[in-house]
Amino acid sequence: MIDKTVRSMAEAMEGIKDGATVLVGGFGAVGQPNALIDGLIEQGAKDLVIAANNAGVGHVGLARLMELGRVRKIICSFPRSSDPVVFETLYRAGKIELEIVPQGTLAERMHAAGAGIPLFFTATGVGTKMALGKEVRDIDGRQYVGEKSLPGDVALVEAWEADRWGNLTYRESGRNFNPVMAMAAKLTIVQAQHLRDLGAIDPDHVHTPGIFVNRVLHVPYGDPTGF
Amino acid sequence: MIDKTVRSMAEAMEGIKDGATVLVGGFGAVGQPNALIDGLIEQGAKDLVIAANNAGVGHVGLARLMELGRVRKIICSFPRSSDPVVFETLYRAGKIELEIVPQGTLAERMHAAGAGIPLFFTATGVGTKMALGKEVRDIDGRQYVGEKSLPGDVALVEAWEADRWGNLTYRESGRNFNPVMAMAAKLTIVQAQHLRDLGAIDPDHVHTPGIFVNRVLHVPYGDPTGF
Amino acid sequence: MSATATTAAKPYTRTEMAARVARDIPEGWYVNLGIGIPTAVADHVPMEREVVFHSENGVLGMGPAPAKDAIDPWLINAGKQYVTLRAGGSFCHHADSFAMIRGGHLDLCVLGAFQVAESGDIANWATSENDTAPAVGGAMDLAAGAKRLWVMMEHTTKDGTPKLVRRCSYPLTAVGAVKRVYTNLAVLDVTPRGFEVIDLAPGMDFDTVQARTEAKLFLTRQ
Amino acid sequence: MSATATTAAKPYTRTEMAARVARDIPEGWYVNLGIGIPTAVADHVPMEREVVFHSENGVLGMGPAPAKDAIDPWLINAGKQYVTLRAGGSFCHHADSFAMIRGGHLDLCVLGAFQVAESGDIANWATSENDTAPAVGGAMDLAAGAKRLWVMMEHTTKDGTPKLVRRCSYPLTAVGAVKRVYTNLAVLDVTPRGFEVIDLAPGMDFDTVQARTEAKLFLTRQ
Repeated sequence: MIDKTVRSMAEAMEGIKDGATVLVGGFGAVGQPNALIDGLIEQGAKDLVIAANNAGVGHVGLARLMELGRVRKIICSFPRSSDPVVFETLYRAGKIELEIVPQGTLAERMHAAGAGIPLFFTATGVGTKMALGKEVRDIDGRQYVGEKSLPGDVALVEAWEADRWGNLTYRESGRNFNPVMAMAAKLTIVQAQHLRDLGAIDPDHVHTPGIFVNRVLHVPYGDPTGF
Repeated sequence: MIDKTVRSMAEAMEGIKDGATVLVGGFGAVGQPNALIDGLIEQGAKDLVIAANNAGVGHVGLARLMELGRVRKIICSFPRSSDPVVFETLYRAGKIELEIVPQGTLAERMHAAGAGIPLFFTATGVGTKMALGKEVRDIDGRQYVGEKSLPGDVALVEAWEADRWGNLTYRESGRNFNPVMAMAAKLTIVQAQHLRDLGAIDPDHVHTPGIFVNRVLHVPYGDPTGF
Repeated sequence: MSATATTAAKPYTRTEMAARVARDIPEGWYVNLGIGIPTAVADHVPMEREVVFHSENGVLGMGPAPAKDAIDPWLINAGKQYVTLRAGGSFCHHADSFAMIRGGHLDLCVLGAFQVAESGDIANWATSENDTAPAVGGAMDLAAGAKRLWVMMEHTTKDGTPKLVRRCSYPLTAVGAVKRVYTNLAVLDVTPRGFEVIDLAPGMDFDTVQARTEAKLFLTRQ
Repeated sequence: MSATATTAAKPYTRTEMAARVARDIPEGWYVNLGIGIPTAVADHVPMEREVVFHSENGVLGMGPAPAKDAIDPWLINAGKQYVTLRAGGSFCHHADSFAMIRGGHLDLCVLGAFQVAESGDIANWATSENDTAPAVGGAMDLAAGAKRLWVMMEHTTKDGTPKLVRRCSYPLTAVGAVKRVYTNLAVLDVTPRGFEVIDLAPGMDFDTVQARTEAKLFLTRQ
């Protein structure tokens, strides 16, 4: 029997290594795998490269992971937040590397990694700092920048429903980066609000098929504001 | 009020020009927009480039369109079928051009067109005839072929449900090429089994959002074997 | 700062600017409103004129802000504000959401900006080459991808420095992308010969606007 | 054609070949079975050993063929045969389905072939450079994309021409992709030194298999 559900956070986090590239889902507080981020804090891996849309808020979650000195580099589109003090302090002190990526390019670089496309061209960023050091070419009269895929060693994903095969659904704007991160990582770990029996999720409505998922932890944490 | 539904086949087909590139959904008999193909036969546009997975069966649908001399070129992965006599006769007589594309590359070239990606690299076809005349490059120690996007002037799409904003769902394996073709064309025309009230399709379950759809014709034709 | 320039002149307030932009958006358009000033545009499109608002985080068909007792905590926009979804709206993932943007499926994007050049270049994400943690978000994707890019901003900075310039001095968001600019003083199209004034705030005259603009302005159909 | 070579030899029937391949597929693998001979492999994986079968046309988690009176006309596989879906199965569109393939998410693909070279090259889509309408389907994507490619085919053509060759003479499907070959005579791994025989059909001996093979064979752990 295929059973991707795990019983404990320790089991969910097993094997995440120092130096790993970790893709962290969520946009704002919605669809953010808060329990798994706390699990990663507990687990202890360091020298991490984090790819996420933001760079943490306050002193919890990603901000806490950074504050503990465990993040070598962050790849994101928008390091600002309502309270980005941890990131900004580390960044000004030269204690964390930053790679800024336009939000759509960030999403597509992970989608491409999941889809076996190592390089693609986009008009986003042409003529800006984002194109520095990258290949720019003319295709049918318009300029485009070459962007490389962004694969992860690990993805931390938040889902609404999951089953033991790892099929997932997301709720409303909680979908955001989660599906592309699930595709892009070697080890995809999911925290799910609801565990469903196999077959209970309509096969036409599965958002992330189980082929992209390795581990599922049931975390019925409530709504995104409850964290 | 946005209302993408049209009342007649003539209205659905309006403005398709000679020389147009037409993307035709379906895989086998499932998800194939049979009524719209007949509408295109009736409408009269010629010198067409057709992109579809197959090249027609028997003397109906796409095969009929070809038999009438209206197709200049077909772009497909698998021109063989249970009865490919029309295509094969035309092809041997040099009366139709053929561009063979690996099935996944065909799907991704249309997805890329819809997503604003004019060029991407894939390992599919490296070292084969498919790579002839294309850029091949080494990326991180593996070889890849550059493939260009395949945009359409028109897409003919078959859906299970549609609403007046053009939101679509598909049924089971009827989804196949339809969503990527809907994204890739300037004019996306849909035949839908069921018309739903706006809001009746769960927003978490929309497969093709209306932004990719221009016209919806209600064609409750029954099951795919009934054609 | 500009209301005192000519006694009769009434620069647009931000609300009036939003209403002015909204007037130009026809039914049926798919529109992304950038974070900040442009967000208010939606309030001035009447519900019966169906315009489909898109947000980068996978929301298509946004409606107005919810009542305080009707907040859905899973439903936010790119500015991380709670929103609602209209009948006909839908959700998708980030790559699909940006496929809509990058693939040219949005009829319009309205962004705020620090500077717009007469060539249509826009600078809206960093005010220095050495910004200590510049945040670009989806601005570059939107500016390069939408069918039309309109900018909505004050005509000058608070200290009176022109924001409509010959050439941007701040880091660019996109090159040659802006089609139209709505400011508190005027509405201007970006054309091959530069900025063309197509409308003026009530009582505003061309020379006053030109005086507050670094780039040379033209009048339409001159 | 080969059953008479040595009196005791019993080449695998197609059903036995399918059972032999099925034996080597562990629970939990995601597997695509090519059109033709490989399709039969699924019949030999017991339902309680959960293997997730994928079909190019957006079906993940295929079950066995339906009873004649229980056909679902919207549910076909890449061979256009009616199939069923297991609990836990799901549907997706073609680009997502090939993202699974191209992105290396399938543990295994089993294809038929015209020729396999000792370097792992495979030719399975055209038998001439001048094929009048060659049909490639998803074979190139599967061969290049799956984590492992196994080939299942007769050891020789009907007229006895070897299909395990030094170098393919037919147009290639992929270069250096094949990891293992199951024939009616033997099971062979493709290794850096060439084909290694890891199993033989009942009563079959190495020299008989070598005689029917153009490429040089090796015995494992020799």
